Amino acid sequence: MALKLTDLKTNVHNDWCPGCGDFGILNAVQMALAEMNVEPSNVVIVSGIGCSGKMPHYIKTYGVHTLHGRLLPFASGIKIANPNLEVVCVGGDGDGMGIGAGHFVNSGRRNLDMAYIVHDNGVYGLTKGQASPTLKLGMKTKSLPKPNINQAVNPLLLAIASGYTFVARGYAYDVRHLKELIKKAINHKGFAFLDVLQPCPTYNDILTKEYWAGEDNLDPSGKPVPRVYKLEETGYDGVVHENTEEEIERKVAQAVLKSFEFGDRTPIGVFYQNEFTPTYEERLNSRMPTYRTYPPAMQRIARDDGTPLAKVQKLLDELSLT
Amino acid sequence: MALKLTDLKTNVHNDWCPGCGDFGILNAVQMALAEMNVEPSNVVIVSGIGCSGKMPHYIKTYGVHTLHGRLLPFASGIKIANPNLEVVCVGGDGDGMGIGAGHFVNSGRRNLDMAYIVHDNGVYGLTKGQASPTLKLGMKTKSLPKPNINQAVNPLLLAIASGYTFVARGYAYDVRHLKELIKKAINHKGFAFLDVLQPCPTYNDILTKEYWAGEDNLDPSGKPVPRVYKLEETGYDGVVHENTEEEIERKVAQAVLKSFEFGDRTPIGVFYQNEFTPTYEERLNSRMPTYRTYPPAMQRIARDDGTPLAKVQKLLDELSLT
Amino acid sequence: MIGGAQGSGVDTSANIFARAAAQGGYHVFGKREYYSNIKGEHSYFQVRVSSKIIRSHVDTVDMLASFDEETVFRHALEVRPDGAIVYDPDLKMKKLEDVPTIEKNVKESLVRRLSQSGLGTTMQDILELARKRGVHLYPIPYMDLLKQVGQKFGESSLSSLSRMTNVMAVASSYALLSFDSSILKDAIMKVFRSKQKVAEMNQAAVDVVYSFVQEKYDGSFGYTLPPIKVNERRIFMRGNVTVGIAKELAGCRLQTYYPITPASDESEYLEAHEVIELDNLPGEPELAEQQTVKNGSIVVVQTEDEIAAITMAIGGGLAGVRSSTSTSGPGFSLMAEGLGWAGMNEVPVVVTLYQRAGPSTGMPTRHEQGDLRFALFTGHGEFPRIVLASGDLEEVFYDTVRAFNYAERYQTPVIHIIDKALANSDTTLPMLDIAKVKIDRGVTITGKYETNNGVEFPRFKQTETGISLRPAVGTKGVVYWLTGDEHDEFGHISEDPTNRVIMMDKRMKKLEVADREIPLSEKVNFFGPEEAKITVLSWGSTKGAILDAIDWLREEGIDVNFLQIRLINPFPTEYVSNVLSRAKKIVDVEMNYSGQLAEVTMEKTCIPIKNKIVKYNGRPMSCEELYHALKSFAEGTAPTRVVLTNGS
Amino acid sequence: MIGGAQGSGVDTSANIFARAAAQGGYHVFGKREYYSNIKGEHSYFQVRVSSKIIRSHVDTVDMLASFDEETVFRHALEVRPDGAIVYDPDLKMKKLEDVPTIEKNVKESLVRRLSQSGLGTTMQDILELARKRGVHLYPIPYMDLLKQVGQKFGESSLSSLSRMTNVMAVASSYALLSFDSSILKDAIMKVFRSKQKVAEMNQAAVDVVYSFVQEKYDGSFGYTLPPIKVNERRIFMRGNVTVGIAKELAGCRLQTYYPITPASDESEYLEAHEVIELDNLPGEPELAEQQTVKNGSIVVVQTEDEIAAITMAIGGGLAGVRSSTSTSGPGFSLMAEGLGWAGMNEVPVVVTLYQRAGPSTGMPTRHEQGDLRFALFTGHGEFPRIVLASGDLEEVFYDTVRAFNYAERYQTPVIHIIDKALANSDTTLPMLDIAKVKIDRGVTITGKYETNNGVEFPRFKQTETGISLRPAVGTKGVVYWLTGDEHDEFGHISEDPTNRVIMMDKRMKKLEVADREIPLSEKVNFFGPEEAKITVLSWGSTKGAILDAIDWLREEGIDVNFLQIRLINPFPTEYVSNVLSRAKKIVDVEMNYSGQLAEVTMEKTCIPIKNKIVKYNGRPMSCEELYHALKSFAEGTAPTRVVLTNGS
Ligand SMILES: Cc1ncc(C[n+]2csc(CCOP(=O)(O)OP(=O)(O)O)c2C)c(N)n1
Ligand SMILES: Cc1ncc(C[n+]2csc(CCOP(=O)(O)OP(=O)(O)O)c2C)c(N)n1
Ligand code: SF4
Ligand code: SF4
Ligand SMILES: [Mg+2]
Ligand SMILES: [Mg+2]
Repeated sequence: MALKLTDLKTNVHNDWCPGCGDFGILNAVQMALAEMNVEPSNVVIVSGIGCSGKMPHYIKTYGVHTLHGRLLPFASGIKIANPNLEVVCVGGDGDGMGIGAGHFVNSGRRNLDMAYIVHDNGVYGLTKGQASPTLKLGMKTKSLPKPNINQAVNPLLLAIASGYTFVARGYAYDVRHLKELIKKAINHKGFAFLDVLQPCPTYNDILTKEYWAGEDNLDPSGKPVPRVYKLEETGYDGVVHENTEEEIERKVAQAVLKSFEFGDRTPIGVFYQNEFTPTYEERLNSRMPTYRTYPPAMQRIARDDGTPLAKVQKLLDELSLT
Repeated sequence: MALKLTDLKTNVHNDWCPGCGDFGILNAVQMALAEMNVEPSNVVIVSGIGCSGKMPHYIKTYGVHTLHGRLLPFASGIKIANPNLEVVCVGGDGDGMGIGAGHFVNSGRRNLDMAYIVHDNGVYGLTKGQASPTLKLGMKTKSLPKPNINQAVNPLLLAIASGYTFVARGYAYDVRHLKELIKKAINHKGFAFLDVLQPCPTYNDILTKEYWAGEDNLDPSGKPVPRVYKLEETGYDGVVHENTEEEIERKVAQAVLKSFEFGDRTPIGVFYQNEFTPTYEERLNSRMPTYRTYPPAMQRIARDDGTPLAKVQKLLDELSLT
Repeated sequence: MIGGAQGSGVDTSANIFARAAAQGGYHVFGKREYYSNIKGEHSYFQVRVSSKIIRSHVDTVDMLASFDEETVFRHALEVRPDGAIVYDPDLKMKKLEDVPTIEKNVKESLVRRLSQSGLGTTMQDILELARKRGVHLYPIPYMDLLKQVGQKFGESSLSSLSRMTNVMAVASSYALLSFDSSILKDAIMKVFRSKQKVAEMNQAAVDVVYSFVQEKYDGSFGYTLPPIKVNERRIFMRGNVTVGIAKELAGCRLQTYYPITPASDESEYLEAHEVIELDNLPGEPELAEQQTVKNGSIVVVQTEDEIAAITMAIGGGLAGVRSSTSTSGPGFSLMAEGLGWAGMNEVPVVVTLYQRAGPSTGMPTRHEQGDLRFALFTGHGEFPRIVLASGDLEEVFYDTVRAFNYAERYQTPVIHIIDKALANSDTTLPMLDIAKVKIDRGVTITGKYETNNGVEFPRFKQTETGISLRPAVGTKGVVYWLTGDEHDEFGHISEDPTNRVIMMDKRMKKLEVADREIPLSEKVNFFGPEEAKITVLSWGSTKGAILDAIDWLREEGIDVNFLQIRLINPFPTEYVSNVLSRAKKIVDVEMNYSGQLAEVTMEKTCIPIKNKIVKYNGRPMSCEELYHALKSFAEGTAPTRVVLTNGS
Repeated sequence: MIGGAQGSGVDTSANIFARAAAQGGYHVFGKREYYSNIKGEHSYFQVRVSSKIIRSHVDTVDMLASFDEETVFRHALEVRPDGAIVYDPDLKMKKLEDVPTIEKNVKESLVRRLSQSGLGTTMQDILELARKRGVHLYPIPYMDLLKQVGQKFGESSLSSLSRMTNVMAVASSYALLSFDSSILKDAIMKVFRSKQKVAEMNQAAVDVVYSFVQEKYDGSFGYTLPPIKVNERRIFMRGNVTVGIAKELAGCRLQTYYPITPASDESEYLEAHEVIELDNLPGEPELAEQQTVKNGSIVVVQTEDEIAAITMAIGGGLAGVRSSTSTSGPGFSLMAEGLGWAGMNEVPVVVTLYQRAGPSTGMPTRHEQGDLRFALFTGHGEFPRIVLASGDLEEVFYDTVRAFNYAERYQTPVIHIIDKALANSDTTLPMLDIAKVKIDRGVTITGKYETNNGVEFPRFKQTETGISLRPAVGTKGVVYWLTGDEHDEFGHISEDPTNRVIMMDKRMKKLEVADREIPLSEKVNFFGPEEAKITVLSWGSTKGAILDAIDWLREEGIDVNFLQIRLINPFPTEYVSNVLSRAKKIVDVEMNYSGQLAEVTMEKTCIPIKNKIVKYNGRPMSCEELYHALKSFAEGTAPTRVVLTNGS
């Protein structure tokens, strides 16, 4: 029985601002899940805190709206406990690369089989528009009293440096393309990072929908030239096809260079993908051979009468004196 | 009056393990400071927690031994309050890129004029040898019961992604070369990151002194070929000479590629340096024109009788009703 | 009361309303309620206006100024008989079920009330229900009137014009009250200071509305607000601005923060005022070096998280700079480890803690006093800290300065607790008196220290008081060390058991000294007669409602006195014991579930506190509900724990 | 006592010593003291051996087994007259001033004592001083004897051989005590299980030492340790291993941790035992799916910090897995925010808190009970939590299982407090009884839930007890939400004031239910006669010293009883009030500065607790010092606050 889009919608009132890019991302996520025909109770959307963090409440799967910056360890705990679940993380740029940067980096090192979608709007939306880590040095959005005093972090480069095995960028108002990227991210074997350019019409008056549509970036004929372009349309191939050090380094280097492009020509699509790196689940399984077939969440720990099932008497006997 | 090395030594008993690479780093720091003829009370060594974290106690300047992973914000507070001070941060790899990764990334975005030396030993020394974030996936040091389950982070790449304007690597047992790097890092205008390969003979039996000396890496004549080589000896130039986007991107890309080299040929030296990025102090000064001449630590806030000097009556008058 | 969707100008219009009343010589108390949302959810301002001093809000509404249907649906039934509702007749047919932002249970209860009266679910129906209860209805055709304004200014865009409906609602209310329109226009000018044209258009709108109301409704609403002559200088302040100004005055020169509601407004105020004008009298010798410097500055740093905020502020404190950070519950939870380091290293640092409704993310924009006990024990292990809590904006102002004085005098972290209700209330106050403020840096040394170069300085030297000379890090001529480890007097790590006891005693002793030195007047307030039927025990911003409620009770001949604790650590045990042991009936009043101050007081005094009035629905206590609850205690009809639940 | 430089085998030798005694039928209590250092600083083990049960250490040393000079300098004067010192005569001429690791003040005081007796500062001098006090000296030429061993095994490297001096010291002590050498060799075999050759060489060393001692000192030391026949099964346990085994038994299947002393040993034990053998009886229908699976596993994750550790464990709890994290003060400080989220979302999660000396980094390897009050209020806002504290290893074992039961039954975080002294003490215990352990998962549902697909489930449904049905996240057939914001019964954000009160009441009610349901026997222990001169109030690992001390006092006819609080939240107020109100004189005994439990007890009971015995120098209480202090209270000669300071 195919899943319909409406099956994935809750009737919770959505209180994002009119025109917010978050709507595009929400739609894309729901469309992707519907097309993948997931079982709703097998999907967990884990979010941080921010405007973006409210997303799980709008999706009719399990939803875990966690703490500011901590979505990744929460999600990791769920996934490790039950690797059968489809875990999708969504959060803000401040959430992920400001307060959450430590988890951002160190979760990359684990490579759990999850996806992580960042709403990249250059501001702290829910706290009224302070600069987020992706806002460039010197930029002054309408919400800022002074130009931004910090350099921006490049999310793609940071993800590559942190070891994510799938690194991509989408655009909130290209919902169809974004949906495909989300499906790829979810299907990717390993930890997938997807940065989404998300206009925040309320606070960020620089990286707006109009900016990305190139309304001020006219070609000689006076036609607007969009500022985003699709990597796949230029023949770019970010996928690691062979498990050799050279191939991997070549693809990483290519992705790094690509990640510098921003502004008048901003690539969207898959920058890098490598499925040869073993996932954390695989690594665990190599140590605990029943981990995949019988993960923590599936293990019975006691009989119905409460008798524990773990045979620890052996461990006690090792310490016994007789 | 030239500063002597002994002027910089305290008589605190040094309790690092015999043969620890930390000794080399300590010596190099003291030599660098002596050669720079600093005024001891104008220097603050700020450290995190770990074996490495004990370093300030061995150096006769101000020393601030902070919390695990938090050395950078502590140091930033000191530096912002008093930009006249020479602030040198030293900490472990776990401290900096494990628990401290969030500050690592976000301090790069500020570019305060400080130096940061990481003791990169692949382990959590002081807590008995657990894997640190720089230990490669699958490595099993003698202190680990199982092979390392996480991927390593590449400190140089992470520093570049985080916006450090000086990125270098040294080797603890090449003290003379290290000392020069430390001087460069301190003299660099902006936030300088220096990763130091630091053998931990007690817990890390893989990346040992012998390994770096190449004792098992013989050339055809049977002579050991050291695994570290000096970038400057290969004609590599990491310095950004012109403040153009192309030059910067070229140098960044070059540094990124260089940062992949590790193992049998491991470069040490300056990977990247860019002094064109304004420092945080400069950015503050452009907003508060007396910041540099009259920084917070130099500002008088009251007369001797306790009368405050700030004229806030104006601010109150703005809110006054008459 | 003024309400509307978040982002539609409720704030501005309320500000104009309150400011105009204040300029008209009235005492004003404004309270803001809003959702944790940017645009669209309902938000409202309750402004209480009186010729006498007022310190809290009341539940019933005299006049509801609305410009959307949601406000009418939510608040029409709160308007008292004989009160008034100002609304947009164009919205009459809007249906309750079509307002997506009203909670299901709120809708259900409204539908129930409407259908009981045989009414439907349109805005008109609810207005009818109000009318039946005696409420006056004043439809104002905002758009029609605005089109007149538009014509005058050559502005025909309806969406531009509609941005002024908020001010129209305010103007209508004032017109009904026959309030002097020039004062209102003056207030508009102040609020739109930086936007000349907007100001002028809004002023024109005022004129249009006034003539419409005069023509249509003249004198029909029985109340007026004539201007009052005021003999004192007054200001109109909001909590977070009060803190900001006090910090600049106190000499705070480094403020770190990570954005969080409701704390970050303060930091943003400071950032906007980062250049500080100094009172730099030429000729004063000790200021010679400053002769050429007219301005100082406060550096405001937005950090990557609250761990960085507290540790960076500590860094500033180490360097001899008065430093602080402002946060709210979730951020404060992340500061536990940093605070301990400051305690261990005797670093002065001030944390301004804006309480909001917890636990966890809780209700970020709602009010509560739930963090007291956490603030008393934040961080593992034992270290001295000073915890003080302010009850109103005047206290907030002076306490902010004191917090820095205590921090430097006792060389330890100070937690200054306030809350959302204080942060977001706008109040008229007598002009604050800067001359009352003194700065006391204790034995802090900045600048040169008189000794040889590089001398190892015993920063943690034992003294009678536990307080040691504190040259700032970077002071020329000396060096010393700091470490979170237990340390010797130079700040080097020591695990020696004897040294350990000396150092623990040294640090903890400072609290005893603080307890001895801080005058009682800074520790507690006692209001009301010595002898009373009830003694109220409380802290923080409940002060306003308590004072107002006991005024009402006094008028009925019920004597209630009130012990407000301001310095919560070190606790003024002896004084409190004395007061409470004389009390006939103690009633603890707090905005939290457990009655946290009562618990602390029992621990300190061993005097049982059996009666509590608590509230934890996220809305501040109103004067009435507190009055009723206290009265029931006076009459002996109350259970031991009364939970207040008013507010929407 | 055995001492030596960190990393030189003190641990191993102490382990061999203790294990041998235990195998010989003795009760053993071993206590370890070490610096926060990897190699070089002084570390020592105090092993108390007795035919009767023992629960604490004593200050005086009967026999000091040394193999370096530092141990002799530091401990020679602690040896009681008629005791013995075993040492290496090659080190005789070593000078005190040349030992870099001894603190200045310790050196100074030794020099003073030596020079008062007209002695110099060599090891020989200090031995002489001990000898004068009646201590027997036993020089053992370790290297000479080891060379004999070397010859036998063809090992001539002196540095290899010297690695055995530690075992030589142990062997010498046992030889002097005429202890059965085969038991000793057996213990060596067990300890060096995985290193056959090392085991054999050390066993050979034993033989060489025994014959040397028999020849040279036969019978000169008046004490012997004959083997004892034991009728019960005993084990020899260390605290962190005890926790580890209990967690596996309790069904904990996810343990997260960030390395920290003294907590991480537990996680490393679990990691080494991550594959769990299951008792999988074939034929039991409900276990059918497991038929083929003999092994389960506990996933142990080393996280990037403690924030990740707690939040990841919560993630595990959400997914229906019993999850926990273990940490110590600094790490626990970072968990405040996460704990609040778990409280708000009613997630079962267990935090094992190994207290060490704070505040801040403090003394990472030293003992204290300083985190109680922080544990009671960690995190902003108000949420229920259960706090329990164990007093000895047996309690640690059963309480660990209970912690998980409470967590799931009451759907809330549980903080299980132990400390460094428990974590690092090695004790003989009667074999733990697994049959006593029952698992109670409350209303947790794992697996399928019987309803349609995708149905929105009221996870936070209101109930009589506040406890709602809890299908694990991922349970088929339903979905629901979780959020740190206040929420409705489906877990969606709600700022509605009415819902807020319902939800706060629901969560907090669970504590009342817990208080009602948990049997008194799990909440408190009461020891001693009903009527007593003194009632001791305490918690945690002081239990051992208290029980031993009151045994001594009873022998002198002084009756002391002892109320140990194990469940600190919810606090057993009624029972405690009853006991304390009957007490003649209450004395609070704690390893912290303030007497934290006394404060809590006063808050709860309003019974003043005026007398305290506290210790905060980082060293556990010894039986003697506590005995003396209690006696002074019994005799009425004590001040109200006695600070204990023994230990080195
Ligand atoms: C520990 C903590 N600090 C601060 C906050 C306040 N806060 C709520 S949302 C937010 C920022 C949101 O920005 P971002 O992550 O970029 O998400 P967006 O709203 O832009 O989607 C902050 C700082 C919090 N909830 N918790
Ligand atoms: C919050 C906190 N968690 C854990 C610890 C325990 N700890 C002390 S040192 C250390 C790791 C040190 O490793 P690294 O930073 O690599 O320094 P190294 O010892 O290798 O120089 C840890 C985890 C701590 N002090 N604080
Ligand atoms: S503030 Fe910005 S990000 Fe948040 S909902 Fe509004 S438009 Fe979207
Ligand atoms: S443990 Fe390693 S890093 Fe630490 S002092 Fe010893 S050798 Fe150095
Ligand atoms: Mg954002
Ligand atoms: Mg390290």
